[in-house]
Amino acid sequence: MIEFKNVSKTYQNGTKALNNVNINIDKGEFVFIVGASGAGKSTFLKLIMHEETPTNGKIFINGTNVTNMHHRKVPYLRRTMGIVFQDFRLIDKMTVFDNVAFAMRVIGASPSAVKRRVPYILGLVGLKDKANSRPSQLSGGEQQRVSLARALVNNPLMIIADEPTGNIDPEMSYEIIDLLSEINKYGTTIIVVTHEQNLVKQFNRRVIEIGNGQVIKDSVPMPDLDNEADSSEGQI
Amino acid sequence: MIEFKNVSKTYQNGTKALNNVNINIDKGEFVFIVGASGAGKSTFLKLIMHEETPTNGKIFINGTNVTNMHHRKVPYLRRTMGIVFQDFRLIDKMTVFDNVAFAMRVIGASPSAVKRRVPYILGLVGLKDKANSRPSQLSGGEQQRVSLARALVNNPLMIIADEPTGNIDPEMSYEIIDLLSEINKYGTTIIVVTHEQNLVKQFNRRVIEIGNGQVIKDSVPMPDLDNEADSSEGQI
Amino acid sequence: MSISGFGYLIKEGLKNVWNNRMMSIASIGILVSCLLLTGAAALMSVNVQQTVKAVGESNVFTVYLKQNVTELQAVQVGENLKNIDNISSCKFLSRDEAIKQYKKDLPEEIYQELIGQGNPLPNAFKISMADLSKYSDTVTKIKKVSGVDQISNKSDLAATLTKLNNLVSTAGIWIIIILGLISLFIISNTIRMTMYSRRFEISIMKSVGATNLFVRIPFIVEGMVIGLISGLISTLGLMFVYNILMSSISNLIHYDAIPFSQMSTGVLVAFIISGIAIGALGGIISVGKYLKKEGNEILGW
Amino acid sequence: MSISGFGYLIKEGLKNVWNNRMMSIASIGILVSCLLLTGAAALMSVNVQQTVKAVGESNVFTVYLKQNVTELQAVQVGENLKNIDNISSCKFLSRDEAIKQYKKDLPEEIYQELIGQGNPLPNAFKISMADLSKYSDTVTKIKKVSGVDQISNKSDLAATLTKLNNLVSTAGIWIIIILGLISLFIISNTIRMTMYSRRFEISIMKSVGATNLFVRIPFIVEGMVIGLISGLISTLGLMFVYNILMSSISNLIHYDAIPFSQMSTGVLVAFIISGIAIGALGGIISVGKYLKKEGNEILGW
Ligand SMILES: Nc1ncnc2c1ncn2[C@@H]1O[C@H](COP(=O)(O)OP(=O)(O)OP(=O)(O)O)[C@@H](O)[C@H]1O
Ligand SMILES: Nc1ncnc2c1ncn2[C@@H]1O[C@H](COP(=O)(O)OP(=O)(O)OP(=O)(O)O)[C@@H](O)[C@H]1O
Ligand SMILES: [Mg+2]
Ligand SMILES: [Mg+2]
Repeated sequence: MIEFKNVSKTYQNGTKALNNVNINIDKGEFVFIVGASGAGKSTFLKLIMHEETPTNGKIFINGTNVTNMHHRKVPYLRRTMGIVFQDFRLIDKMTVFDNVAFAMRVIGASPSAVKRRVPYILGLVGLKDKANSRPSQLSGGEQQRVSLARALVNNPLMIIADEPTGNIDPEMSYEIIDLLSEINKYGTTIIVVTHEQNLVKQFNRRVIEIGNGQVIKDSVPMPDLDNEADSSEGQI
Repeated sequence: MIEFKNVSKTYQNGTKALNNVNINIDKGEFVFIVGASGAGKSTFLKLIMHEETPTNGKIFINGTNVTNMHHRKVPYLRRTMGIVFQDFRLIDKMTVFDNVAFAMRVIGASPSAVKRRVPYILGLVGLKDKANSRPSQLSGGEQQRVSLARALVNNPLMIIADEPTGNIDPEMSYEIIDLLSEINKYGTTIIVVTHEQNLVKQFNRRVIEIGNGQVIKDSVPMPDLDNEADSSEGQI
Repeated sequence: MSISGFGYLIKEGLKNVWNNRMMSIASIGILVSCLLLTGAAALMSVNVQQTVKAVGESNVFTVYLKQNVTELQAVQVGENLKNIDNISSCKFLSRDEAIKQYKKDLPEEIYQELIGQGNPLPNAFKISMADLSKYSDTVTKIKKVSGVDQISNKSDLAATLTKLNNLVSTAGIWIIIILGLISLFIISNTIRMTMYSRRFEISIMKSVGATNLFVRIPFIVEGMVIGLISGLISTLGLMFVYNILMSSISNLIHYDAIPFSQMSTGVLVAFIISGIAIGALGGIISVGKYLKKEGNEILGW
Repeated sequence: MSISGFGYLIKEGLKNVWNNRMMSIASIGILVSCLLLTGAAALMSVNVQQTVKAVGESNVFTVYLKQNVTELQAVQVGENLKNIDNISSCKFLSRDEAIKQYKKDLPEEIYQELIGQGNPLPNAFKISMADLSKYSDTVTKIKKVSGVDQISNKSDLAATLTKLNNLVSTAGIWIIIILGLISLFIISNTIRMTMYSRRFEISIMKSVGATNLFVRIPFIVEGMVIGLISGLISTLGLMFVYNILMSSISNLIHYDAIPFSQMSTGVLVAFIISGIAIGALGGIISVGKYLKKEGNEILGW
């Protein structure tokens, strides 16, 4: 599903964010990405969603080489992904409802489908009664959950979440990862960047650790517990 | 130092964020504020820094009633506080250095003092080599640490940090709270909003839990361990 | 794109006008100012040109007949003159009437001597030409008519008026072009600013997988609505300014301005079309700049 | 505030011009356009007024002397006329010369009869008045001079020219006022936009404990620098436009425009002062709007 071949990324100011990274994530996997602050986790995700392009190496998504994809094709690539951004990226001129609905409208969903699905998804992340608020009228955790709702709303092939629980209390964080696990059961690939060790421990999943721009650990889930049934095909 | 008397806050759209809150924080205390997402933690901090004014009740800071403070006096109130914002609030047109230096210049620090202190503080939060980057060129955790550096730079009477470790890995999070503990030893009042239970457990401090706009728990630190010497005078 | 999707984008554009009302008002204000300036220049130019043309047409030459031509014979001469094209009017002026013209300029006693038998002037025709630039051609033709002695030498005035007319037309066109360019410049800078302040919005939309068209349409609709509103306001504003200006000019000198009502439809159509076109163009061009950029790049300086 | 602090704020303002260069360029573009418009209107008005005044001054009246006044006696009359104030020039015109004026308008044979002994015209003086609006007063005085018979009746022209002069002055002032207002309107809207796009910056500065003054100074400095640059560019631009315009007008009709160099200092000073003033004012007013707001409020619509 996602394949990085010797990918390096050096930003314009000379910062080496990723250095010869090889990663293979299969369809239906659930992967935690961990690593210190500034290790290159967000850069990894930005390369997947084609927000940045690699300085070196090749990236394949769904079997297509997206390394130098034409910018007109990028929107269609992104529509296969639901993305939770570390900085939320909510449009403050739109209500919470519209922020989420926007992602549906982009793919041409009918107004009736929007009306049905958006409240349902907002309910899943516990924001049913904030539908008419503006993002600036929400707490940090609430904003983060709007971003999550937007990522979920289109039932994408893969969900990419950058610290989706950074501003959320432990109970709700657990619920959110649990929700993603549920979704994963139906075959959606899930990639979650997090720095919350408790969560990583609670969910027995593949963990890729990035340090200093390189993959320094890639551990398959331990083959025990009840997770076995839906565990992903761990790879190294 | 900080006294909330029957404080309630209802936002313009009718959201009741705080409801009859009474809190007393003494000079030199170290307090964790915990609570679910949307509980009212950030609102509590915004009331302290006079970014919002209470709908009801009175707020005293350093013995002064700031409830209806004249807007010209607010800057001087804020200069007694170092604030880490949940949304960082960095000026993207300034470099990291200037973002931190700005807080010093505001209080009229000399250029030489700025030149000496800013790199030192950036070193404390591990960002020495990012001094010339723009905030938009930093990772989430790095941005958060710039916000922290800015809060520390003026040696304020109190430090108010809203989820200062939300985007930072556990090791560094520990270091940051440890750093705040160190600063606390010299008499600086510290208020940290966090949802990371591990941290709260590791540091044996007063914990105020806010739920649904009310104080639902206020626990003094347990009188054991080596923290005793510098523990604050817990109050209920 | 489905019809409902298209409807949504248009609705979105309309909403944007209201959501960004601070910016909308500022944009409308600037657009109205520019349209007013250009429109006022155009109307002025039309008025001045018409005036110059009127002055040119009312310019009357005197065709002197030979001393021996009687008033009766003069009728035939008049017919011949009228047949010359470019002569737009031709009126007989008897020597008795002619001398009266000098009354003002001459001392009374002298004037008294000159009227009646002492009158040294011949019979004449007052003629005017449709097109002053053909002055010399026409004079040649007039001189060929039998019975004509001379024609008053006003070729200087003719030339000056022709030049003036050209000057006014040229200057009018230039002023309109220059004001138009300045307006376009101001407007494009304004659009740049508006878009600059909304670059995050654009980048977020793209993050979520919106195609360029999807991002653009609401901006274009927004621009067109702002243009439409500006066009309407400008028409009213111009009417107001024009009427005040013309009535105050009429107070000072005798001048019949072209009434606004005569031009209102033209102005309205021109303003609305150019308003909408500018708005749409603004939406198209300026968004484009941010469409190729991604995420952080948009912040780049 | 310490001196170093003040220096920092000024430096910051200068840096802002560069850091926000997209906005700065747009603002300068708009400000230059507006200054150019107003400046061009002012120069035009000055030119037209001078022309009208020149026409008025060159306007010559004929003071006819009594038939019995000899050329010798006329010298004394001339002295008396010159003593009347408001008469700016006074030139003797003998009856022989006078009749020549009619040569153009009269058929040749008639003219030949009139020169020499047949000349019905008296000796006269060509005078001109400094201020046409005092026409009737002056005429009364002239008529009191002994030897004077009549004065050519040109009060209509006098009145028209006076009116025209007033009209041009009034219109000029109005055009400048209107263009000035439009410019101010455009500029204030522009500033609004600029500030709107920087409201976060302002709110963050306040979060950190900056006083209003501290937030404002860099914005004011920035505004002033933009104003200064705009003033300089506008002066050059106006010089360029003016010279082109005037030389093309001079090509069409004979017209001596006031050379730009004669007004350049005035224009430069006026432009720089108004540029800086507008910039500073922009900085002051518009920041103020956001200074009283806090955090999220700033986002409010
Ligand atoms: N646009 C950019 N320009 C220059 N350098 C950048 C840019 N974005 C990120 N970097 C740098 O690249 C490195 C990796 O950044 P990245 O955002 O991938 O880290 P991260 O692993 O997501 O960290 P965090 O957990 O703090 O979010 C960091 O050193 C960062 O400063
Ligand atoms: N500007 C605002 N206008 C209206 N409602 C607001 C505003 N800011 C916050 N709220 C609401 O007030 C409640 C408390 O918000 P607050 O930001 O204090 O929560 P919090 O405890 O900081 O949550 P989190 O941990 O998610 O940051 C929330 O329900 C939020 O939606
Ligand atoms: Mg990151
Ligand atoms: Mg909060």
